[in-house]
This record gives sequence, C-alpha cells and structure tokens, in this order.
Amino acid sequence: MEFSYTVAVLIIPIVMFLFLGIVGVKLSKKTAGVLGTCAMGVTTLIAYAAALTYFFGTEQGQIVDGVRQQLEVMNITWLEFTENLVIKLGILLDPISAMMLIVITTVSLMVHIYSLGYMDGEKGFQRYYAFLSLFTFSMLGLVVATNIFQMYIFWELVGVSSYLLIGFYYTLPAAVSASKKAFIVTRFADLGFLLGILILSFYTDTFDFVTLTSNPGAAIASAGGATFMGCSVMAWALTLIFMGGAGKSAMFPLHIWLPDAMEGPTPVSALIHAATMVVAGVYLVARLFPVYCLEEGTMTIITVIGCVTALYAAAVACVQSDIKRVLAFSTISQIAFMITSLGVARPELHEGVGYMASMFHLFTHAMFKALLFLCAGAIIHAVHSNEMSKMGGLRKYMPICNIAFLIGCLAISGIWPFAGFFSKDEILVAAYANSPVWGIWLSVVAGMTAFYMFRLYYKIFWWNNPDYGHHTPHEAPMTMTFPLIFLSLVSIVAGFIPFGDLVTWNREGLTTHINWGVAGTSTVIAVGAIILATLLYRKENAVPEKMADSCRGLWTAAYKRFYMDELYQFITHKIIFACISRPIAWFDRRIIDGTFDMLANVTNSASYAVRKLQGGSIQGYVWVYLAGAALLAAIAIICII
Amino acid sequence: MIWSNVLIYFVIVPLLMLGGLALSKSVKQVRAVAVTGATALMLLAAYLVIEFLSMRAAGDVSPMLFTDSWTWFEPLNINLALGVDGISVVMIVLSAFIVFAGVFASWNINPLPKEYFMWFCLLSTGVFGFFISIDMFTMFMFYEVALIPMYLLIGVWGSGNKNYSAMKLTLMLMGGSAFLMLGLIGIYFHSAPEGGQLTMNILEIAENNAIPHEWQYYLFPMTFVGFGVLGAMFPFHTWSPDGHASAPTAVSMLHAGVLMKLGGYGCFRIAIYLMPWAAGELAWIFLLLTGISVVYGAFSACVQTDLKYINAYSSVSHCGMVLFAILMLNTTAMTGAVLQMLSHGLMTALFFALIGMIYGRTHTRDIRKMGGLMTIMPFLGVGYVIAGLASLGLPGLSGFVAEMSIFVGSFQHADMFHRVLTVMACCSIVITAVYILRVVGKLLFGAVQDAHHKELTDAEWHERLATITLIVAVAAIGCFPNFFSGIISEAAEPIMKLFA
Amino acid sequence: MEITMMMYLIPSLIMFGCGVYGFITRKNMIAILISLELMLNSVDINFTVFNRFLFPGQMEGMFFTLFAIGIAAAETALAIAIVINVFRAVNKVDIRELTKMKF
Amino acid sequence: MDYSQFLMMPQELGLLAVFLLVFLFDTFMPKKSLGALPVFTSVIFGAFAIANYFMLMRGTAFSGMFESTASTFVMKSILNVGMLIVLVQSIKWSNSEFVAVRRGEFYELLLTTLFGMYLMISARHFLLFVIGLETASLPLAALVAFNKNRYESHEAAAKYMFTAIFSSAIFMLGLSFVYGLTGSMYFADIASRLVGGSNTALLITAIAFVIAGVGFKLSLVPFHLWTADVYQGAPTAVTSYLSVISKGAAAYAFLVILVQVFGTVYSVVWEWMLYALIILTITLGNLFAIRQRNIKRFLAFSSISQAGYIMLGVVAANELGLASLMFYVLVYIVSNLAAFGVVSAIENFSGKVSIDDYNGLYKTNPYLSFTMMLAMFSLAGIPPFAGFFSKFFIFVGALETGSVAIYVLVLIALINTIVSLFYYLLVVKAMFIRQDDCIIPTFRSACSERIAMIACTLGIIFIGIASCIYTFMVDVVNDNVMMFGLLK
Repeated sequence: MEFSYTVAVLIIPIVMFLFLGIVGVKLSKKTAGVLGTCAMGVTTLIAYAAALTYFFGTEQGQIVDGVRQQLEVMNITWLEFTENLVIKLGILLDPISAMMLIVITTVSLMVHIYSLGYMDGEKGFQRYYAFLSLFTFSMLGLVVATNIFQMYIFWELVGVSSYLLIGFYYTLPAAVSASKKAFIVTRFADLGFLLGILILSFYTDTFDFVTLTSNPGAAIASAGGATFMGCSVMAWALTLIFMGGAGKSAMFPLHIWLPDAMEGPTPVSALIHAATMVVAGVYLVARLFPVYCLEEGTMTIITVIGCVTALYAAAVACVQSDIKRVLAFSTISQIAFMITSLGVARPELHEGVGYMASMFHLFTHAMFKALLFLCAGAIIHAVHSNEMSKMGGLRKYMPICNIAFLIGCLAISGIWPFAGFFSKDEILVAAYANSPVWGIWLSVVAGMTAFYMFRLYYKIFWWNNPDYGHHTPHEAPMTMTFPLIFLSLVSIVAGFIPFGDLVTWNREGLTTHINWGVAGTSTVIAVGAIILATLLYRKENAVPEKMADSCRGLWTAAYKRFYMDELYQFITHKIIFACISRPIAWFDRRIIDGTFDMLANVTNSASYAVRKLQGGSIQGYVWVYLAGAALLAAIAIICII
Repeated sequence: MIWSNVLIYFVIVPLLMLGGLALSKSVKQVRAVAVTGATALMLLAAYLVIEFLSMRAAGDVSPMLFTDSWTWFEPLNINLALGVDGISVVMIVLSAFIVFAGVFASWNINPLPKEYFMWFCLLSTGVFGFFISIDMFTMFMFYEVALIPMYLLIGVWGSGNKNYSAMKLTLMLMGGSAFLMLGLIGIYFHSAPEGGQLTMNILEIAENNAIPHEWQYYLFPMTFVGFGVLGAMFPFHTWSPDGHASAPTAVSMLHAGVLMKLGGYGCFRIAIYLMPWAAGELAWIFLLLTGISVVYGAFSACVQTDLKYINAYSSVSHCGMVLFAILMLNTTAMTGAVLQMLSHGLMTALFFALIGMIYGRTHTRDIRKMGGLMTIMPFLGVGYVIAGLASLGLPGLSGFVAEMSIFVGSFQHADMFHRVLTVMACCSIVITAVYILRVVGKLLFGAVQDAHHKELTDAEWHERLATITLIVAVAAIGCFPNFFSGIISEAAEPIMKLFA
Repeated sequence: MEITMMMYLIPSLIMFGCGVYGFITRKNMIAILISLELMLNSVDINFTVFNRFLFPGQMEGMFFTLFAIGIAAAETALAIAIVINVFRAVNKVDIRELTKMKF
Repeated sequence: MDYSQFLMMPQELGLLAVFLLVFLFDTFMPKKSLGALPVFTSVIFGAFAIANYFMLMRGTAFSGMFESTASTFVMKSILNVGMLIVLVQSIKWSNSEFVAVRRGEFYELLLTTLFGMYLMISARHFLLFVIGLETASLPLAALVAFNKNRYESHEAAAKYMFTAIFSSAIFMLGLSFVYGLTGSMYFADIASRLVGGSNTALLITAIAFVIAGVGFKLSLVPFHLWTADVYQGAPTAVTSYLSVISKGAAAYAFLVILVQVFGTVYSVVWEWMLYALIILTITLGNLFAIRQRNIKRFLAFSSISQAGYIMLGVVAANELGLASLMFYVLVYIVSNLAAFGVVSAIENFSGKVSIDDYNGLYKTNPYLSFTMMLAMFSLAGIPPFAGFFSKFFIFVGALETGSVAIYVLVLIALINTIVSLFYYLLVVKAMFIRQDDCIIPTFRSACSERIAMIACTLGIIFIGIASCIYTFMVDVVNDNVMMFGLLK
C-alpha cells in the first residue's frame, strides 16, 4: 500500500497555521474557525485512512512473519551534520505512530469543533485556530518522526505551541507566567533530552529509530563499555532522554508546569495537556523501548519515578478545589501509570504486556481525559468559574454534560465496561508481573483515582445547589456537546479494541486476556472508593471538612502540592537569579568592565601625575634634558660594560 | 581587468552610494540613494550566490572562487586579492540583508540623515571589503574601516550615555585590532619558508604552511584575541552592552548583525586557517573563555532590565557560541558556527530593529516600565516574539539549526574535555529561554503599564519592510538549513581536514 | 713638567660643568647666556685639544672650533635679541618669570 | 678648488635662488606691491618644487662632506611639499595687520631654515651637519618670537632659544668625544674607525649626547619639554612649520647619523637606547596629550608621540624602515598640516585655540570640521586614510628585524595607538558630537587656506591608497642600499 499521501496530515495543518497566522486577522472569526475545523477534518480523515490501512490492510509486505513492518513512508534529508548523523524529516508508520495519528487527529478535531462554541467571541479567535493548527502539525510530526532528532524538533515545536496556547490570554499575568513556567520547565527537561541525543548519537553514530531499535544490542554495545561517573554512558544517555520525556509528561519533579498550564483555554488543556502533548514522554520511551529494556537501571528509574508521580499526583488531586487542577493532577497521575507500565515492562514478562498496556492506556486516557476536560470546559463556560465552591447541583442544568462527565469518571476509575477498565487492568497485570510492590502501589493509586474523580463529580453535579443568580447555568451549544457525546461513546467502547493484536513492543500479535484476579481486585477497590466518595460528597455535609481538619497539616501540604512550586520558586529566584545571575551581572559591570574602566582611569591619572615634568621653567626643562642624557649614557654604560 | 570581477562591486556600490549621498540635497534623495544602493547590494548578493552555486555545480573545486589579484604595494607583496568560498558568500548575503533592513530601520533618522547614511555606507564598505578579501592587509584595512564609523554613529545619533559608550567601544575594538596588526605582520614575516617570497595572501600562506611553531604560539593568541574582541569574547566583551545600549537602531543592527561577525570570521579565516598547529595546541584556553562567554552572557542577560542590555548580553552568549564552535575544529561545528553567525546576525538585527522601533515610540527601554505592548502594537509584538523564539532556538527558525550543528559537531570531539564544555554550552539554551521569555512576558504580555502607551501606533510600512525582510531570512535558514549548511560545510571541510 | 692632554680636558670639563650649573641656578638671563657661552667654549677647547694631542697631522678639530665659535656668536646674538624682547614685554630679565605656559 | 662640485647640490642652489628672489622682491619692490609677496613666494617656491623634480643628482661633493642620493633627494622633495603647503597656508596670516610689515623676514627666515635642513639631510660630515642644524634652528627662534604683540611668543622664543643652545652645547660635547675617539668628522671615517668595537664609556656617552642633540630637534622624550610651550606660543604658521618640516628633516638626519656613523655599534649600544626613548616618547607624549585643552599644545604632544612612531623607522635600521620613515614623514606632513590649516583658519578668524571652543563646530563649519576629522583619523592611523598605511608600513619596517624585543616594542607602540586614538577622538567628539551652540560662527576661510586644506585632504585620502608613492620610496631607498652596509 502506498502511504505517501500521509504527508498531507502534516502539510494541511502547517499551511493552515501559516494561512491563519498571516491573513487570519483579515478573515471573519467564523470563517477562520470553520476553515480551521474543516482542514482538521480533512486531516483527520487522511490520518484515519492511513492508520486503518496500516492496521488492517492486507497488502504484501505490511506484515512479515506476523510482524508488522515499520514503514518509512518518506524520509527527506533536512540537515546533514556528518555523513551518518543526518536529520531527516520523514514519516514512520508503525503501530504506535498509527495509533497516535488516530488519537491526535480525533481529539484535535473534537477540540476544533468544541472551540467553535467555547471560544466564540474571544479576542484573537483566528490566532487561536492558527495555534491549534500549529500544535496539531507539531504533534503529528512528533509521532511520525523517523529519527530522534526529528522528534526533538517537533518536541520543541509542541513546546512552543503549548507556550503560545497557555499564554493565549496574554493580558492575564497568571496566564503569562504559567506559559513561561511551562516552557522553561520543559525546556530544562529538553536539555536532558538533547544531551541524551548527543551522547546516544556520539556512540551509535545514528539518529534513526529503525536502526537503533532493530538492533538494540548493537546500539548499547557501541559505547564499548564506556562509563561516566560510574554508570555506563548508555544508561546516562537513556536516562537523559527520559528526562526530556519526563519533563513533557510532567513526571515528578518536573511536573510543576502542568497544573499552572490550566490557565490556558480549556479546550487547549483537553488537547495538549491531557490527551496528546503530555503523553509525548510516554511515546518517546515507547519509541526507544527495545533499547531501554536493555538498560535495567534506567528502567528502574523510570518505574520509580512513575510510581512516585502517580501517588503524589493522586494525593494532591484529592484535595484541590479548582476543577481543572484536579483534572491536571489526575492527568499527571494517569500518565505516571503509563510510564510505570513501560518501566515494568520486560519482553519476557507476559510477552511485554506492559508496553501494550501503556499504549492502550494512552489511547483510552486520551479519549476520556479529553472528554473530562471538555466537560469541565462546558461547566466553566456555564458557571464562569473554575472553583468547585461556585458549583454544585449542576446535573439539573446540564444533563448531557453530567452524563458525559460521569462516563469519563467511570472510565478513569476503571469500571467495566468503560475503556479505562481494560487498559488499567493490563497495566496492573504488568506491574504485578514485575514486582508485587509496584502492583500494590498502583492498585492503591487506582483507588485514589476513583475517589478523587468522584469527589470531583459529586462536588460539581451534586453536593449543594448554590444560587446562580441571574445567569443560570445552561447546557452548552451543539458545537460543544457534540464532541462530548462523541468522546463519551469512544470512552465506552474503546476498551473492546483488540489492542494486543495491534500494538506490541515487537509488533507481533499478542493475545490478551483479562486477568480476573487483578481486575477483580482493582474493580473492588475502585467501587469502594466510589462509594466512599458518594458517602462523603453526594450531599453537602461537614464530614469532609472535619476530615481535613483532623489532618490539617497533611491536607494543607497536599493542597499546596507539597510545596513543590515554592521549592522551584526558591531555586529559581533565590539561587539562580539571586546567587548566580545577579553576582555575574555585578561581576561583569564591576570587575570586568571595571578593569577596563580602570585602565582608562589609570592612564588618565598617570597623565595628571606626569604633568609636573613640564613645570614651565626653562631650567627645569634643562634639568630633565640633562638628566635624560646622563641617564641614557649611565644606564648604557652600566649595562654594556 | 578589475571591473570584470563581481566581488569588487560589493565595495564599489557602497562607495558610489557614499558619493551619491554626498551629492544629495534633501532627505528624499538621501533615502532614494540609500534604498537604491541597498537593493543593488541585495541583487548583487543574489547574483553572487547563483554564480557561485553554478560554478560549484559545474565542478569547480578550487578553495576560493572569483579569485583575482592585483598588485597594490609591490614591496610588501600586498595585493588587492579577492576571492570567496561558501563561508564568505553566506556572510556577504547576510550583510546585504542587514544593510537592506538597516536602511529601512533608519528611515526617519534625525538629525543629519545624510551624514548618517554616509557613515553607514562607509561601514558597509568595510564589511563587504572584509568578506571579499583574501589578502591580510586588505582584510585588516577593511576591518578597521568598518570599525571607526561606529564611533560617530553612536556618538552623534546614539542615546543615553553615548559618549562614554562610543569611546569605550571604539577603544576596545581598536585595542583588539592593535594586537591583530602585530599578529598579521608577524604572520607576514613567516609566511614563506626561508628564502621564499613573503606574502599577505591567505591562500598562499596556508599553502606554504611555513609559520614556525614557536611563532604560532604567540601569533595565534594575538590574532585570535584581536578578532575575538570584536566577537565579544569573554572577558573582552564589555564594550558590547554599553555600545549597543547607546547605539541607534540600525547601528546596533549592523554592529551586532554584521560587524561582530567579522570577529568570528576573522578568527576562523586567519587565526585557525593559517596557524592550525597553534589552534590545536591552544584551543583549550579559548574554548574555556568562549565556553564561559556562552553561559555567562546568558546568565547576565537574565537580570538586566534594559532591553538593549539584555540583547547585548544575549549576543555575548550567542557570539561566544560562534567562537566556541570554531575552536572545536571540525566541519560540523564549523558549519554550525557560520550558521550561528548568520542566524545571530539576522535575529539580533531583528531584535535591535524592533527594540529601536519600540523605543522610538515609548521612549524607554526599561522593561519594568512597559507591558502589554502586544495589544497596542501587535505587529511589533509578533515580530519580537518571533525574534525571541529564534533566539531561544525554536526549530523552523535559524537559531535551532545553528545551535544543533554546533552541539552535535562539538560533541563529536573525541576528547572528554571538549564534550564536557559542550554540555556546559548546551545549558545556555535553558537560560536563553529564561531571559527571552522574561522579556517577552514583561514587555509584550500582561496589562498595559503606562496609560500613555495606549495611544501609540503600530509599525509603519518601512518598519514592516525591515522586520519582514529579516523574519523571512530567519525562517528561510530555519526551514531549509541544508542548502546553507551545504555551502558552508563544503568550504569548511577542506580546512578542517587540517585537524583530522 | 710635561703638559698632558688631561690638563686641558679637565679644566674644560669643569668649565662645562660650571656652565651647566650656572644655567640651572642663575636667574638672570644674561648670566645664563654667559653660562651657555662657557659650555660652548669648553667644547671648543675639547676639539682643539683632541686635535693638538691626538691627531696632530690634520686640522679638522681646529676648523670645527672656528665654526663653532662663529655659531656660538650667532646664537648669542639671537639670544640677546630675544632677551631684549622679553625685557620689553615684562620689564624683567628673570628667567623664572617665563613659566606662564606649562603642563 | 673645483667649483663644479656645487652642481652636486642643485636643490640647495635652487632654494638659495628662491631665497634671493624673495629677498630682492622684498627689498626692492615698492611698498604697495609688497602685499603680493606671500603669493609671489608661494608661486616661485612652487615652481622650484616642481623644477626640483628634475634635479636628481647622485654623488658626493667637498670630498665627501656632502652627499646627494636618491633618498636625500626624495626627502628634500617631501620637505618641499610641506613647505609649499605651509607657505600657501600662511598667505592670509602674513598679510594680516600686525604681520604685514615684517612678512618679508618671515619668508626669508623660513627659507633659510629649510636650507639648513637640506644641509642636515645631505651632510656627511659633522661640521656641515652642525652648520645645517644651527641654520635650521636659529632662524626658527626668531620666527617663534615673530608675534611681537603676544607675550607667549616671547616666552616661547626664550624657551626655544635657551634650550636649543644648551642642546647644541651638549651635542657638540658629544661630537668632541667622537672626534677624540676617531680623529675625524667624516661620517664614513668615523664609522670605519669605530669598527674595532671600541664601545668604551666615552663612546657611549658620546652617542647618548648625540642622540640627545638630535632628539631635541625631533622632540623625543625627555628632550622634548620645549615643544609644547613653543608650539603654543609661536604663531600658528610657524608652529605648523616647526611641527612637520623640522621634524621630518631631523628624523632623516638622525637615521643617517645613527646608521652611517654608529652602525657598527647598533645592537650593542644605541638600539636599546632608542627602545627606551621610543617607549618614553610615545607613552609620555600620549599621556600629556590626553589632558590638553589648547589645540596647539595638544597637537604638540601629539607630534611628540608621532615622533616616537617615526623613530620606529630609525630603530628598524633597514631599507624598509627608511622608506617607511620617509613615507611616514610625508603622511605626517599632510595630516598635521591639515590639522594646523584648520586651527590657523579658525585662529585667524576668531582667535580661538581651545578644543572646547570647537564644540559643535560641525554645525557652523562643516567643511573645516570634516578636514579636521580626516586629519585626526589620519594621525590616529585609521584606514583608509594615509596615516593607517604609514603606521602599518613603519611597523612592518620595524618588525622586519624580527627580534622578539622589537615585537614587544611594537606592541607597546600599538597599545599606545589606542591612547592616541582616544585623544584624537576627543577632538572629533567636540566637533561632531557635542551639541552645544558653537561659539565660532560660520565663516568662509580664505582662498589660500582652502587651497592648502584641500591639498592636505587629498593627500590624506590618496597618499596611502595610491600605492605608487610608497613603492617609489622603497625603490628609491633600494637605490641606496649601501647605506645600511654597516649593519650587515
């Protein structure tokens, strides 16, 4: 099958971006929005065609010996560093990239449609659609990357799109600082990514994914056992690359940007900070999975970070009061699940089910988390606030939204038959297979997930019935409800996709079967947590407040996200700005510049010092003359004779 | 015949402009002459690129093309020797672009527009002359020709503490060129083996490769530092912040955009090319210094509050990267260095142009006193954001390809020391992001700080033209880097083979 | 007693020294001119003495002396003229008055 | 005696003829036509300077006391160029109220001193040299005192006179030692008798005194102290003459004496002395110049430091050095005279001589400012003006000797160029950058002044770029290779 048409999924959005960016202000808002959405629709169709043909096509060469082939649809040289180190721009079709094509285009299209309603009347509407196109372009470019440097390029581009979209309301200081924070934190992580690439390419002399992953042993061996600070350089390289992924995927301790990123428009949060960009880290590790699994140490780091993040984010999510914050921490926690799943995956454990589970969860999570965010957007749209305290009893006003949100919550909590159940089950299976510690840990976090999601749900839709005054909340317009309905349906059915057949680490088919032991346990936990949440939050009561009071310290710490932001604030302002930048600036002005000024001053004062030589008296002049001649002679005599 | 060489016109056109300006009577005529000249230079540059590429495509593999030589000072074997390779070609194109944009950026210069453009032309003459020469004397002459107009351009048309800044800039740069002159004469006297004909021609000197090692040991630092001062090498960079802060818009553009490139280009073309042995031996010292520049400039920029200071320190950082890469002595890094020169030239010119335009409206450059300008002047705001993104290395704009070439190239070095320094230099990309976003956040975003700013207008047509020219150039390099890097690496490769 | 060259040279040097001393210490410009004359004359003595004792076969030193005397006379004449000029301007011949231009 | 020997000195004879013509014109022409004297002098001197071009003679006269070679010829021609410019420049001044009655003397004295310098250049015997030296310096004292109405003029003359006599006493004392050591006053004889390597204390003292004597004319530190006061006090026309012509002649003579007489003890004795003097001269000249507010005094110190650079050509002691020295002198003449042209034009018009008075000059007198700026740039050695080339070549000449010491010396000189650039730029800054209202109103300088300034400006722009001039000088020096025979 000829896949070269796939290139259109990149071209259409970038053209759209340039078009809307340059002449957008001349168009009416409606035209711009519709144009952008239509373009996205076409992109989506093409992406679906490509992905579905890839998965289900029966052409010769797509599957050889049961292994799905990686297809390099195109690969053009973009920049040659050396003979082998070449940045190419291309499209690599393989199971995960095909899957990502679907995820990205689906969510993006939904967000495009949704935004027609949500962003209606906003200043800079055209700009918004331009940025959405840019983001879609970058994200698609990222997932289809044929080499790690292409990925890095698009990695940076999604970073900047994210920056631009978070800072969309650029007159609000909070949005500006959130966007800045997001960019800088991820940039810091990208530094690790870049260094990782440098090290990796230095030893393996290639950027190409296919070359790297088809023979991972050779890649590792190319370092020749070189070590740096006691660890093998390959472990360094892979860990640093993972650092890039961790930054993008908001892993602890690089997660701090994500909650703040909620300052952006809610559809943007749904698209970028829930469904697509934030899973780039997971995708990155998955992309290099064959190499990663040869470095045990790095895998352990990944697992530990994933687990810590999962627990941390879940804990914080339990006490947040801003609905988007809750969803943000929930996102962090869920991505940590995926990361952990990759970390615990080993080819020999259940045929590497962790890998598949991670990708599966990525897929389902994208759908239900986008759903949740879009619902949250509809709610915010209706209530004009992010705070839970301003909400309550909304089920009466917004029935569609209520159901959609409930479906999302059930999906994320892992209740059969919703999508989350299947993917989370596989993750837990993988975790238990690696070590019960991780398994139990993740089960607990899964329980917490169910709890805070239902806390959120009840707080919004039940709890109390505040006085909404003269603007009663009402159901969102059709453009906004349609995506909710669509995504709800997907969240319900996505679990039944035979993922094991499609996406596995070695691209061979994998027979999955529900491990009822694990699944049962986790379902019980989830249901328990939901019941707990129901008891606590269904109706307004004082129990939750009392509970919070009983452990006020912990509660406050969790509410303040365990002071991570303060820590960063301290490091950036007190250490980097106050202890490095300012002293350097001072040093530059006073010492370095001062030295040159001093040279000038010394010359000047020397000029004053010598003026006495010319005292104006003839006899003085003669003295100097005579002394000069005599000294000249005397010194010469002493030196020579 | 001298007129049959296309290169000489790069000097003749600015000189004709100079004459035309001297004769022109009104501001309109001055502008007309300036625009005509700048356009002619652009066309010439385009013609040169096409000719150059077609000659290369036809299989001409000589190190320099369009070479010609006319005896000038016969006793010292000084020739007016011209020639370009890929590196000079791209530098010429860069200069043409910036001169073009500079003319439009200084459209409303006041007072004395005629004199202003005359100095401007003299400066351009020096710059182009430097890039087309392959004779050390001629190069040096043009180098100084390019430096001295800065004094008056800053002194007369500048702002702030301009007397001090102009004097400091001139003296420090001339200080550098003092060392340089000694180095060049030293090279001249060792340019040929015992008894051979001494020469100033770079190609011949390189071919002779006769400079004794013990002399290289002294001459290399002299020439490198001499050019390095102009390349804002730590610790000789302090002219840059003050100078740029005081200079008028187009002068900052030209200075940061082109003049500072003379430093990097000279370091490469003279210090490294002619004294490969010493370059290999002594590179580590300068690598340390330039490595420091890279990080140091970036950190300093983080806490500045004056827009031009921020940019000046950012230039220290970026230009440090150029020298850093040159010293890595391999083709990839060298290609990156030249790309970085291109990229830095364009984006800093863009920055300074925009800063000048903003300053012309708000009459302040203190970022604490401005804010929310994006709503007031969206065009300038968007331009600034693009410049900022280019500066912090966004793919698709020029900064990225340059920096990546440098990092990848530098990291290919077999020596651990070099790789550790590379890692250090890489850190600058984060710090760059910090200060760029800090400025963008404070300057363009947020609420409008000063009510008076609300009445300000967006860019006028000539400002738009200048900005768009530069943005297009930045994006062109960023999107199609292989074209540029191909030209450059082709030129750099034979030279870097000396170090293999 | 044999008269050696040194017996001329030493007084000549003393004369020169006196001239220098006088130049530096005198206030009166005329006195200074006299000191200068002393110095020039000592040089003349040197030339004649060297010629007479060391190179008796030729007359170069003598001729030089003659010319030097002439030059000295011209110098003195001019100097006197200038001193008079100065005197007219400031009514003094004190050399220490002439320090208006300095540094 | 063979009177045809006088034909060996056509330039001197020509100059003498010019002098006589001027003298006769001054003495016998009716009073009312004397106003034409300055123009007359300029014209016939110009004619002489052109005719001079065909007067090249090679050979010696008076049994070797006088030598005419291509390089002496060129050096004299260079002086002629300067002299002509000075003459043209001074036309307006010499027709001014106070000077008019004595202008004849002015030109006669000027021509006499030039004659003395010719002799200095061509002398190959110390007697002739001393005569030349004194002929060059005594009339200058009278010229310095020329402005009878100004006190400064008297003070300057007294300072010049007394120090000059003192200096020549020292010089002649040195010569007497040399005579005592070698028994001859012929350059060639002295050199051949010094070959024995007799670097005794007496010889060293003698050399030191000789250097002091000639260094006085060149105003090398520490023998320079008269310079600034005299430049300041003398009439500007005289100052400009003093600063360029007499310095040029002295520089050449200095080189001839050191190389031809003491060439054998070059590296042993006087190389190091010159190092010290050059460093002192350049540095102190610069240091003093930084502070000056009086433009003439400022130019005095600048000329001191320029003398230091000229000395680099002497210490080089090779063909390239000599050629560069001559070239430097030529460039220095046009650059400095351009500056003095502006200074005197302004002084003649307004009497202002302070740099502060030049503030904002560009607004009122753009052409004068432009000329001044070119002069400053050329003096500072900024391309593409002639000063850059002359500096470069003199450094090349010096470095051709190739020792490490000379590299250090040149480095010090180069670092000093930065200081000098600073103060030259101060003048430029005053004229162009200072926005104060200029106290010198717009005026039109006299035609003669403009001619001189245009000539200088053209010189500044083209002498360097037109490579034929420097090439010609190198050829001329190579014509006379034997000069440096003692050093090889």
